[in-house]
Amino acid sequence: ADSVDVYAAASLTDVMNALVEQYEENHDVDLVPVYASSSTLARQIGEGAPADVYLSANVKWMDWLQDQGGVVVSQRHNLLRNRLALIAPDDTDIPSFTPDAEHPLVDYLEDGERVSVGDPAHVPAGIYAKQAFESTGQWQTLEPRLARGSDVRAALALVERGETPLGVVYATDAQASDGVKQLGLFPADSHDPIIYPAALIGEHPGDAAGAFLDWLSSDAARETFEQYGFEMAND
Amino acid sequence: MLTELEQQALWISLQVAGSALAIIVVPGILVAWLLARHEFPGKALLDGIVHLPLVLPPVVVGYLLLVVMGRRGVIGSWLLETFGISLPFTWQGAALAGGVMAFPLLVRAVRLSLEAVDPKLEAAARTLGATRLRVFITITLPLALPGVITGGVLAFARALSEFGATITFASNIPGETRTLPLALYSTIQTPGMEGAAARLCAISVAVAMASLVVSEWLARRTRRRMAGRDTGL
Amino acid sequence: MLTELEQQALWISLQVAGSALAIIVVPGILVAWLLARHEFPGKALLDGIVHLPLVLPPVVVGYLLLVVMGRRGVIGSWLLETFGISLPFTWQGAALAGGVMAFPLLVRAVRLSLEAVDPKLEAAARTLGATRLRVFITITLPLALPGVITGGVLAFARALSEFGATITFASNIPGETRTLPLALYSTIQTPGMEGAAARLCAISVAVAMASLVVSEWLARRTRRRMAGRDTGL
Amino acid sequence: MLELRIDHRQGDFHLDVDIRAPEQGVTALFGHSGSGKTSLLRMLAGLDRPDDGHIRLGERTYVDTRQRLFVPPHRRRLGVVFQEARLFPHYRVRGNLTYARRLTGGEAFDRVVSLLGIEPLLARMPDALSGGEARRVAIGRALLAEPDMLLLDEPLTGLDGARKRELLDYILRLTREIELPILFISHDTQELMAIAERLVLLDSGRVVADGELDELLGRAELAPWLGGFEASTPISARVEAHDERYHATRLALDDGQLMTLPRIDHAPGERVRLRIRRRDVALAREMPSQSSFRNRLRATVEQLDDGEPGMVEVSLRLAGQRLLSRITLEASEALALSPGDDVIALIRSASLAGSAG
Amino acid sequence: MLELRIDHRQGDFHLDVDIRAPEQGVTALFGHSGSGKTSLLRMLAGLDRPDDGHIRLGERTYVDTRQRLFVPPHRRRLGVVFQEARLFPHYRVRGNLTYARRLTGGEAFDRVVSLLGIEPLLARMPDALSGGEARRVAIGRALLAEPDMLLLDEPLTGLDGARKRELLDYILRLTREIELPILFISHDTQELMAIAERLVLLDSGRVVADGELDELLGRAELAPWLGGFEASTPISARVEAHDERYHATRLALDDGQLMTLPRIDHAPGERVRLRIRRRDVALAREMPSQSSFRNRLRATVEQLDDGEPGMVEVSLRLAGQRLLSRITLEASEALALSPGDDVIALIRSASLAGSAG
Ligand SMILES: Nc1ncnc2c1ncn2[C@@H]1O[C@H](COP(=O)(O)OP(=O)(O)OP(=O)(O)O)[C@@H](O)[C@H]1O
Ligand SMILES: Nc1ncnc2c1ncn2[C@@H]1O[C@H](COP(=O)(O)OP(=O)(O)OP(=O)(O)O)[C@@H](O)[C@H]1O
Ligand code: MOO
Ligand SMILES: [Mg+2]
Ligand SMILES: [Mg+2]
Repeated sequence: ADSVDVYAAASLTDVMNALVEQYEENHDVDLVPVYASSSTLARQIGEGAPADVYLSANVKWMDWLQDQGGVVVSQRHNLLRNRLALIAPDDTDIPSFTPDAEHPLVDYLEDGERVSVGDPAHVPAGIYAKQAFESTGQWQTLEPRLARGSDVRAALALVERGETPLGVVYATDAQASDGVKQLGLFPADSHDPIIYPAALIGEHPGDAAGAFLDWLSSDAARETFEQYGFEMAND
Repeated sequence: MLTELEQQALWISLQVAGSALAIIVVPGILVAWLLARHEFPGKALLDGIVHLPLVLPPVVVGYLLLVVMGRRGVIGSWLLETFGISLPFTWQGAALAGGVMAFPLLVRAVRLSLEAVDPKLEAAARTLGATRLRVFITITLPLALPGVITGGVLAFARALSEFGATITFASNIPGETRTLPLALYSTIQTPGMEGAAARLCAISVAVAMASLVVSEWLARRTRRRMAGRDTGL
Repeated sequence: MLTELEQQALWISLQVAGSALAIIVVPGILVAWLLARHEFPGKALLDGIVHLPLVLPPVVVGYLLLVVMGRRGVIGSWLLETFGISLPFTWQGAALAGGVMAFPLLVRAVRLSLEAVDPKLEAAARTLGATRLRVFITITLPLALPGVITGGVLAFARALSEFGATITFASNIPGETRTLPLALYSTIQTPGMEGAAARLCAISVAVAMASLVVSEWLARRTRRRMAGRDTGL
Repeated sequence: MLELRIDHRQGDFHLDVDIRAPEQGVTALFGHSGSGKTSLLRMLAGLDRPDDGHIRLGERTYVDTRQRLFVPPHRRRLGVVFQEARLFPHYRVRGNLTYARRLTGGEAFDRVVSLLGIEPLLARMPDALSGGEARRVAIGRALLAEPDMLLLDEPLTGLDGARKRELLDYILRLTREIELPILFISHDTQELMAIAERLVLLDSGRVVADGELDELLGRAELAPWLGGFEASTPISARVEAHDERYHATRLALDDGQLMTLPRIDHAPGERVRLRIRRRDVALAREMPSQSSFRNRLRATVEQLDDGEPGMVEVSLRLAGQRLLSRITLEASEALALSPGDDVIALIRSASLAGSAG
Repeated sequence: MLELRIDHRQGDFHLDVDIRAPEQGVTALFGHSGSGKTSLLRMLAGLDRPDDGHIRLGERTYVDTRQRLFVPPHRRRLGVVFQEARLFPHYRVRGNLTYARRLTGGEAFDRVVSLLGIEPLLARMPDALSGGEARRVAIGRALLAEPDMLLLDEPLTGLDGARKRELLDYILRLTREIELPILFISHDTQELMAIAERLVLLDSGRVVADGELDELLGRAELAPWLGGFEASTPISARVEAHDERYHATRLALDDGQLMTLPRIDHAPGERVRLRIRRRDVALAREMPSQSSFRNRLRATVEQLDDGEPGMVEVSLRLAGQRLLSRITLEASEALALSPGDDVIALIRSASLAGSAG
């Protein structure tokens, strides 16, 4: 059977595992999912990693890859959308609310308590969180109170463990974790759209790779994506 | 020459790695001694636990630290209640993470050197009226000094370069826990920041080299002091 | 008992860590010998380079490896053109990454032991007609065996737990470069997979413990063989 | 009383001894290489545990396996000089000497240091010492620990003659003045003759003989082990006077006969003990005139024994004491000696140098 | 010819020697502890480089600092026995013995092993050996390297008398049978008397004297160093006959006078050399009757010298050779000795055991 190397952002790990299984049931193809942070994957593909399909967790690294000479990116399109969620440990006393300008997060923090986020310097979820804080006018107050994780998962873990009373992660993460409660979604317009672009990699991408990428936009795939909390981007 | 951010990261790194070394050096030597010169039940277990941070991915160690030392952790909650101390998100926490990761390297090197100390000399010291403890402090340990130094360098370097456990347990807080490796990681994850990454990389290397030079000098001094014949062969 | 994925990761880990150890053991001993018993120009530089992987965050080392050994890298492109070999994204590449990260630990331990070998014995061997090389192979190295074993364990354990450099340089390819720590990372990235993570964690620990037990046994055998008086004191 | 009852195996070697020695003077451990001398010393020092047995020094029990008693080495206050120097390589000579922290300076320290001739070495590291220098430091280290007993394992090897004699004298004085008991291992028969009062003879881990050195030297069946000793007899006498002009000392035996020997440092009236080597005692029937013999002593033949081939061991009675002479069979027949004969024992004064103690 | 010209500093110590010794026989290095014996041996073995100088053995130049020549130790083929045993702790005794890989089995191996009495130890690890056992293995290791020259640094310390004599005999035979030159360091004067032909006397890194042992022992100014030797004179004589009944051998001096000594293993007619200790030579004016002295030799006083306080060293001419006697000042005055006097030298036959070589 043909083999297709799918380089997917680490935040897609669980859904992609499910999709791979689902796809392989009906197709005579060997899917090889490779997970790492979008940045690591982009750099590896830039260095010639044998990727056939790349699913990035943000637009920036797909752009960066396209800017590199020597790598051919084709059939790029936005595959998924996600939302940014405010979470708390599942035993929290804080009731659900929408984290907008009317509800500054500092009001929910005791002295010395922090909000865990992905590092706004480079973790995509952190960057979105920063945008959301800025657009709601609380960046100045919150910046010194952030606990920055190396990735979304780290931010999630801090909330799960009760180290921070609040955290900002993707809605998909909030849904998947048993240890946290989603307090609310940040207004969709408070930050750039959270988009997962997908593309074929290489000068002569195989038919199997193209078929799989197409299938990811199919209804069958959509069902699974939505089950994991993603929205289809459809553009 | 250095940007303010770089200076800050450098300073935190030194503070964290230095503290990490400081907190593990005595327990490290003690554990090495136990493992090198004693037989006791549970020795294999202790040996195993000491090595854990070496065999687990750092992020996992950081997570385990969070489980144990976090505010809901067994020890962490006790610390918080009793002393009001909370380690995550503090540079002390980063030092703890660095220390834990560096611990097996220190213990191994010290143990190796302790085992190489001639028991004949220890026996001679015993007959001169020295207790086991005095023998250890005055004979065994000084003779194992090269190992302690080597272990110290390894530990310091390891703590200096510690990333996974630190960011997981102590988070990446500028001015508090953002050490050089954390700063470096941030830049490397950002497209187009290769220049800044290279600078941070160079700073890390410079610090490490400096500590290396110091340790070599120390070790050489120890050795030269004792050197007699047959050393130039 | 183990799932197929776990078995696969375990097997790759063993293969990678074993190969890492195999490729560094001879150069490691050689470099340790050079550093321990010789003076030459550039010694400090060599010492520094050896320690680099220890002081840099693993991800950075992986990135540097990618830059140097990747298909566009200085060595990587040469390797590709001359032998058609490409290391990144292969288990051999993972072994290289593990080996590079483990190298300083091996060298340090071996060097420490080499330095502890009594030069009097080497001198005696020289008078018996042994060349420098024969003295090294028959006297120095066997007497430094505890250090080689310790260095080997440290290196093996380090390679076994290697994550940052591996995922960056060799990627996280199932069946090829997805070692235990990488598999662990993948599960840990997924909320709700704590059970699977714990299992992988346990497997890692078990492997590490097993290698520890073997090394302890080896070391003990070496020591016991030579043990005479004053060892039980 | 020093009591050592030990039953111990190490490898093929079986140490099985039961020794009782007075808690004073010098007891020598003698025996072939590998006979177990060092092993015994190690048990006494507390560096090995006997499989079975007990060790007592005076009131104190160091080891009693039946009672599971074992006093650790650092609480035994024994000064040990090992067969190898075992200096601490990371301390200077001074640091080695004062490691036990009992005598770290002052007169006693200076005395030991100057006796050993190691003043110029005090600031040296041990690896820069010669073999003999290291050994002297090791001896000093043990002495300065002010032990209750000294255990010396071939302490004087590698030292030159003059230094050896000085140290032997010093050790002898230690045993007398501060009554320090000493266990002394050596293969050097002259050394032992000079210093040891008692001798424990070991062979393959067993005690072959144990008693007064002089008595053991007289026992023919021990010749295979003690043959190397220049057999001698102790004679006790009183210092009569010193002759400064001739640098000589006159001794009086109990029957009033006088002896002359090179000047010794004992006051007139003091009793001294001479060791007279058998081969230095010649015999004559008549008092010779005009010879260099200063000592011409009237004695009576008590007994004649065969010695090595061609030799006869003659027991003489001299002033109520026993004196042994070794002469050739030929001479014995020429003199037609038989028990009861009166003879003149001729002893060269020059041969008596250093024989008094 | 062995040529050692060395000028070297280590710490405060300055080694400055210029020695030329024949490339055969046993040359002894003698001197106080710390006089530089081991340092010299190390240079010869190639373990240290002299600051300045050259070292040659026969045709080969080992070191010449002017020419920047330095032959590394492993190409010098010298068998070294160090002051400490220096066994390889990770090889069994057999592995240590065969490390040089020259003689690894066969007759020669067996001979050395049985001479040293170490057969039962072959499978042992060195740390389980006694001090003397380890030393014997070290000697064996050097012998089995089949060296062109042996360098022995106090090799026999820690060995018992019997074993020591056996080894001395063996070493002597080596120098004679296979003409192996030997450099021998020892503080034991008896050992040196038995084995050394030449002696290099070191003091504080300088050569005080260098020559035939017998000649040096006769030089009064060397007494401060060589006083510890039981000073003796060599006398050459011819074996006349053996007396089996008395287990004795008669020797004839060149003037026909006869001497008697305990049976030696030389055939009648062979010339032998006796070493006669000075203190064993008594003097008389008249031939004594009825004494145990077998040797009563007519001699002439040549010279009288002061010795130690109260002692006189008398040089005698005996059958064209020189014989030294040590008597007390008192005896010398009593006998009223002066040069030219005829005297009788009395030498006990019992004292001559083992003096022929
Ligand atoms: N590395 C060194 N640094 C300084 N001095 C040294 C060093 N090694 C030896 N010496 C000194 O050199 C002198 C000669 O030493 P050497 O070992 O040659 O003496 P030796 O004649 O063999 O004495 P011994 O009979 O005690 O073995 C000694 O005074 C010693 O202290
Ligand atoms: N660890 C050991 N294992 C087996 N045998 C040993 C061990 N240590 C010593 N022996 C043996 O025990 C015997 C006695 O050794 P010990 O050291 O007491 O002899 P020694 O009388 O001191 O001899 P030396 O005069 O040579 O020093 C020797 O035959 C030795 O080989
Ligand atoms: O692993 Mo990502 O690139 O943080 O989704
Ligand atoms: Mg012994
Ligand atoms: Mg010496």
